[in-house]
Amino acid sequence: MSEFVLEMCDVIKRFPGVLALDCVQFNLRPGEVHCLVGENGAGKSTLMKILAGAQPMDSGVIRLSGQEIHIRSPHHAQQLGISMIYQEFNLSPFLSVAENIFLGREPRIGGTPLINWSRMYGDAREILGRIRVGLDVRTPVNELSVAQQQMVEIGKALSFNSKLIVMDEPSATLTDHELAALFDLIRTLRGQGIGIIYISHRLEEVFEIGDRLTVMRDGQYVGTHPVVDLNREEIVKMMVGRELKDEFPKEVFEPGEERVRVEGLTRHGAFEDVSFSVRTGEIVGLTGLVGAGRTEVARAIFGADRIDSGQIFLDGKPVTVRSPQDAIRQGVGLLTEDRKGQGLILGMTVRENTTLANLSSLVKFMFVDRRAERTTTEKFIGELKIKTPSIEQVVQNLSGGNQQKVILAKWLFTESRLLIFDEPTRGIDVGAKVEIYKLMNDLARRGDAILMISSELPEALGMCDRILVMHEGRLAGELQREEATQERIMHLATGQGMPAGAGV
Amino acid sequence: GSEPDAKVVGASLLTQTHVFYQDMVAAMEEEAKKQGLNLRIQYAEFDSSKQNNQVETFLIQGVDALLVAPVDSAGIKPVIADARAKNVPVFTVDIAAHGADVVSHIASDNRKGGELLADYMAKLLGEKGKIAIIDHPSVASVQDRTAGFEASLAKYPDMSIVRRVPGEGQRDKAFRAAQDLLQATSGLDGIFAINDDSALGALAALEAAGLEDKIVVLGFDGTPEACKQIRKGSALKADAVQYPKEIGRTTIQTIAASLRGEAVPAEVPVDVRVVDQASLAAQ
Amino acid sequence: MSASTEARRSLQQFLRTYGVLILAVVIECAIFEIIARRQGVRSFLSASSLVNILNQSAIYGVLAVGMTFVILTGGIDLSVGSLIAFGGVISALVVHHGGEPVWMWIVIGGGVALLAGAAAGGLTGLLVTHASVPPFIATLALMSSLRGLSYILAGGRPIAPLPDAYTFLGRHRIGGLVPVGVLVMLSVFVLGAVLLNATRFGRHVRAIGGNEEGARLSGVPIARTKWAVYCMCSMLAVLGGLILSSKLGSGDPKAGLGDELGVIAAVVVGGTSLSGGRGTIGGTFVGLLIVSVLNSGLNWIGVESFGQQVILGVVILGAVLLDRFKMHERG
Amino acid sequence: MSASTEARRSLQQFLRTYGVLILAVVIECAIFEIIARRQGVRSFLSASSLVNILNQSAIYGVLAVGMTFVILTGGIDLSVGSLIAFGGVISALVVHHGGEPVWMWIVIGGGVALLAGAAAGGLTGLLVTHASVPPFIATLALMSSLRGLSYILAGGRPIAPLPDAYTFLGRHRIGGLVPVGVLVMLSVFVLGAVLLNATRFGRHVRAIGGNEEGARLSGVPIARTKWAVYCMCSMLAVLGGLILSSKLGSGDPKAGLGDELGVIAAVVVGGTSLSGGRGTIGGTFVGLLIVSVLNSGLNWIGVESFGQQVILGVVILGAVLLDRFKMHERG
Ligand SMILES: Nc1ncnc2c1ncn2[C@@H]1O[C@H](COP(=O)(O)OP(=O)(O)OP(=O)(O)O)[C@@H](O)[C@H]1O
Ligand SMILES: Nc1ncnc2c1ncn2[C@@H]1O[C@H](COP(=O)(O)OP(=O)(O)OP(=O)(O)O)[C@@H](O)[C@H]1O
Ligand SMILES: [Mg+2]
Ligand SMILES: [Mg+2]
Repeated sequence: MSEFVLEMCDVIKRFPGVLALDCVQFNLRPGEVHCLVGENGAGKSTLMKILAGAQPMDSGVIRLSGQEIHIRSPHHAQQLGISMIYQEFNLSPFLSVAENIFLGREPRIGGTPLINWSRMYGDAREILGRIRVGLDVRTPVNELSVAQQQMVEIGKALSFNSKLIVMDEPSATLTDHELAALFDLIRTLRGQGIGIIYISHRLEEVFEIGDRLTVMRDGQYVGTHPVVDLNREEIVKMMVGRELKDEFPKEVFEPGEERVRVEGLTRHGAFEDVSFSVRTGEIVGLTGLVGAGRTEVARAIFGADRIDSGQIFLDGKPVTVRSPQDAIRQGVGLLTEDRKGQGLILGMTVRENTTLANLSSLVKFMFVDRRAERTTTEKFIGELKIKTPSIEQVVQNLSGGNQQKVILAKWLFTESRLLIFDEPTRGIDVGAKVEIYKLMNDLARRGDAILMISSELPEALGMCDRILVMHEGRLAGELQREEATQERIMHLATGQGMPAGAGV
Repeated sequence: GSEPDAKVVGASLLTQTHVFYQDMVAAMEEEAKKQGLNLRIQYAEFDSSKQNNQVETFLIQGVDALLVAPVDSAGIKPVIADARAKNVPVFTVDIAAHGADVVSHIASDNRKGGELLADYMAKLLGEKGKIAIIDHPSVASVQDRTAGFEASLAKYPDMSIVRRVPGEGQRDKAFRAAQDLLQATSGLDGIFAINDDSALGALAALEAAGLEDKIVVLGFDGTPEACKQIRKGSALKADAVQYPKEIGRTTIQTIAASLRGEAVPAEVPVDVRVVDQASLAAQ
Repeated sequence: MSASTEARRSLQQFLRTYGVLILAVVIECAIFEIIARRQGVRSFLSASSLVNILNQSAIYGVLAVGMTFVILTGGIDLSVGSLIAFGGVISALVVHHGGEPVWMWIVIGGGVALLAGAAAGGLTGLLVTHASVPPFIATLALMSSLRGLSYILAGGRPIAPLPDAYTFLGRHRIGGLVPVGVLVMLSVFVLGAVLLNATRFGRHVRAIGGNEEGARLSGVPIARTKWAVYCMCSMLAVLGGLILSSKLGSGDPKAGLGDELGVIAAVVVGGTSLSGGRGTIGGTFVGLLIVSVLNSGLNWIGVESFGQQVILGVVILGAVLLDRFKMHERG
Repeated sequence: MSASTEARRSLQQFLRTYGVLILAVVIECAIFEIIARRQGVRSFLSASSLVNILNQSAIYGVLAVGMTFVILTGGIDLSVGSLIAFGGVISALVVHHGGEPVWMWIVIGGGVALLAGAAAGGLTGLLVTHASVPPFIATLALMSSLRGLSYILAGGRPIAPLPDAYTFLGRHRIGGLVPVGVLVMLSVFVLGAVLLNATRFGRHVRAIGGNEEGARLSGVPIARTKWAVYCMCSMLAVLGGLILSSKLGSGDPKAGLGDELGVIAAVVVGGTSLSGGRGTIGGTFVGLLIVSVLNSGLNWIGVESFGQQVILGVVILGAVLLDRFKMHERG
């Protein structure tokens, strides 16, 4: 019997134009949390998809408890005791929470083909209880928020009695509250001897939960170490290949005119009476717990959803934003939190996605100027260090983080003067994050206004001039950069009112 | 299939799906063999564009004569003109071409068939009664049949057409339409079905409703299946019969004669008759 | 929760979801009744007329259940019209050439036809799952080929005569009242509803239509499930063909021409989403009623052929619009 | 990059993408040629026969370009067959009742028909965008209603006679050689390709088909774009109807029955994805050739109607399968 529950040796995987995995090694002990880190496009998800049977490998050996195995399909992987939380959601939108959790393994009544509903609902409730999620298990998942869907994904992975669970960036959509629940759960599982592979771009999580750590870079295996032997800088250096001096390179600019002001913005059921303003050169954060309604506010300003009452002012003038198209015309951009569903046209190329929101600027005599389009795209690929074989690569084939950068490029190209970033660094590696922060600085310097929705408090604290906190659809308070701390934000976000010592 | 120097006749016919045409074609092929003609047959399946293409194809391939059963009596005119410009003689069968330069038209008179059936219906019902039509008004020859039927029925003041339901000339659709008809209309005495598929659909509906002794059906075409029902004494009492085999034979004979240089009449009418149980028994 | 509360809840749910469509059926009936009275024809709302409508919708109904499953997976089946003919022709051929005892040959004929249907559906399923041919195209091709094949098998003309016993399925009325075809249709609806709502297979069908890749990664057997759905749909289409050929007492290769679109319309009017994942068997039943009542009613009040086509289009649109507005109002 | 390298690159790209389908066309031609020689009919591959094939595909071609746009947005248009009839009937009606000068009335007739087509397409677009009726259902309803309306307008039978000048679009050959219809079709293809590849509108069309919500949030005017696409498709269908009615010299309300499926088949065989976002006008042209060569060839070698249906299904399937296997091999 091997000491490892899982060994992956010399795994090679090639995509057209990309060597995604080049002789990668990985192993996992029972009852350990093994973190897998690396830049965007390093090949982490690909390695895990191979393990979960979602993709075949070109060559390599996989051993499970010492036995060599050939994983044929996701179903087969499940039977082998491997379960996976994918980076992208894989829920069935019209089925309920319980149905999704038990999809493919519905409990049946005796030997009949009939589903045992009461057991299914009961078990689902029990599983969600374990991760402290109080959802009605009969709710169709398309009515859930992104974070709630993520919790359902986690619940689903737990419902298998697996030997090992892969979590590919489970925390990307979670706020601290849910994250704490997740970590408790992971500790419990570790105690039960279950091996966990944990992928994340948030290194603090690695230190909190990880036992060992494997670093990948550009499809290659860099090394494996016990977490206690490493500090943050060393990990970053292994990942990025160089030192990162400052993770939040915040520059403060003198704010200018009021770029946007909203007054009494209300959409019943989503948010009520929201008023705030953002000035040019300012980066304003908008935080809160999952479901606080931040995304809804952003969508309303962007014209993606209607509002019931309230008024939006741009540059001091009252405006009505009828549609996203309208918003873009008035210099407002929204980088959405759901990149697959809302941010990208997955089947289109990097070039086409980059220029989509501002194609009119490339039109000459009715026709799109291809040459200008190409140079524009190449410029952004260079600036944002987007990892792609060519500008004609279909974005579906990019890694998650690189997809995010393409969306960023799209909004940079619109030259909007108010940019709303909804979780802009979700799934972005540390190196790239710094690049994005620098870009935000550049935008602010140029005199653009930025509203950044973020569930990562360090990021909000590190990059924002002011932080707005929402609680259950209402603005719970506002903190200046100097006075903001994690504790104060959490205080507001959980509805305990303005903390002592902070005033507006 | 015939000897290499045989004259080629290209035919584009209305459809292959009607028994009437199948019988006609069988006779044509038999007769063509006798006459030493090479007969190439295409079916337009009620698609005027397809028929147009078929005729054009024949003209490019080079045929010695063209035979058409037009889908669209007006729309066939331009290609017939093309054929005439290439000195290819054109014949029409079953359905006439309006205003086109055709050597000869061989058909039985659909209108006449309708008239005969109206008279037969009157005789059968004692010159009074309510009649319904299982119709298929998008087909020209059907329009002629119903027009003849109506015109002749007008002679009988106590007879009237109370309903027209669409059967699309298909048995299943006619069956459905007839069922609705029987449900909705009380005191119906007779049904005129525009072809035998419609008649057999109506007959099935009558039998399903147990009304086969109360309501009579008249059909059109005289397919073997319909004749069998008439002979059996079912509610299908009579058919207007067009003798497709005779039409087919006559058509080929006319074309052959014309190709030999003989003069042929511009209209070659083939008899329409009404057959009923008695006349079938007499055969 | 007690069974009766559960039942009440699902009835309420049903009314909330389909109330508008049921209303549409009622409006249709009322309009036809009023016109029928004016015209002095028989009342449209008599018991015998209603049985007639159900009886006429038996074939569409049987097909619509299968089509609902196919559409729920996000597919479509255009071959069902041709399968009506194909099934009828095959069974009629067997019975026509078979001898005594008649009953045995009828059963054999039906069995052979159903097997042939399963083969056709299996082929579609294979093409869709293993060669990833879009269902629209796979079944369009089959629609054309099977129609041609039916003509060739039948020699271009309806196969008749068939023994009287052959008409049992289509014409017999149990107790002289309830047509066998109606019973068959209702059983198919009940079985379909159970299959969709209470079994694992039903979950999988919905999951595939909602998010195929997600379902695959959850271990749902995509290929097997889709394959089964196409087989089932084809076999039900053949069953419809058997009922029809039994009604007509002949195997007609022209039968069912164009019916695929009518059946799809009934399913979609009943609220099933063409992009898959959403829809119910109950909704399909209501959609079927809307289309069937319309077809019968128009014949009933004697609207001529061309007018019927215009009205059919308008009503389909009206029903879907009605349903959409209800949704808007709610969400 | 120089223009010629660019051109070479895109030709290579085209061949890589459509090589297999072009091969299918070549195979078809070869088979028909061999059979034609055996039968002793004239060579299938003569110049006049090839012009004939193009000429016969003019109507389908014009429709297929519009359909490609619709399918690229993720929609479908089942009403095009009826629009062929509708357009022909309207223009024939105008010309039939108009007087002198004939040319003026022909232009008016064509204009009125195109406007009517735009209205029909506009209605579809409105239903699809503002009432979120699925395109399949909206156009299915329109297909039925417009067919009925065409019959009613025409009084059930083709409208004729029409003046000789009416046949210009369908029958005139420039220099006695190149049919006007073929020129019209080729222009429509070229304009369609430019519109799709080189304009903002074309990009928007593909973006909508790729991810409608994503496109909306990138500021793509969804409603306007879709609306324009349906208008365009309907107007092209009417243009096809004008060519046909000009060929026939009559306005036939039966025209184009069932053609929607053939046109969709050509588009999909040409590699356009029915789920939207992926496809090219060049591919549609090749798909059109596959279907047209087949239709012409089967007539050429005299395959009877039933057999044609069987073969049509098999070839559509074969072409799509061929294309799929190529994709598998690459990806
Ligand atoms: N289906 C595919 N086709 C082509 N290339 C692919 C495909 N999937 C992944 N790739 C490429 O393989 C490489 C590794 O991608 P992968 O998704 O594994 O990265 P990752 O480490 O998970 O990155 P991230 O942190 O951004 O999620 C990337 O360069 C990506 O573009
Ligand atoms: N599609 C939907 N249908 C019904 N309710 C929804 C839907 N999407 C979101 N909600 C609800 O709207 C509220 C706010 O949504 P959301 O979770 O997106 O806010 P948020 O503050 O942006 O959170 P986060 O960005 O962390 O997901 C929540 O109560 C959520 O349950
Ligand atoms: Mg990844
Ligand atoms: Mg959010």
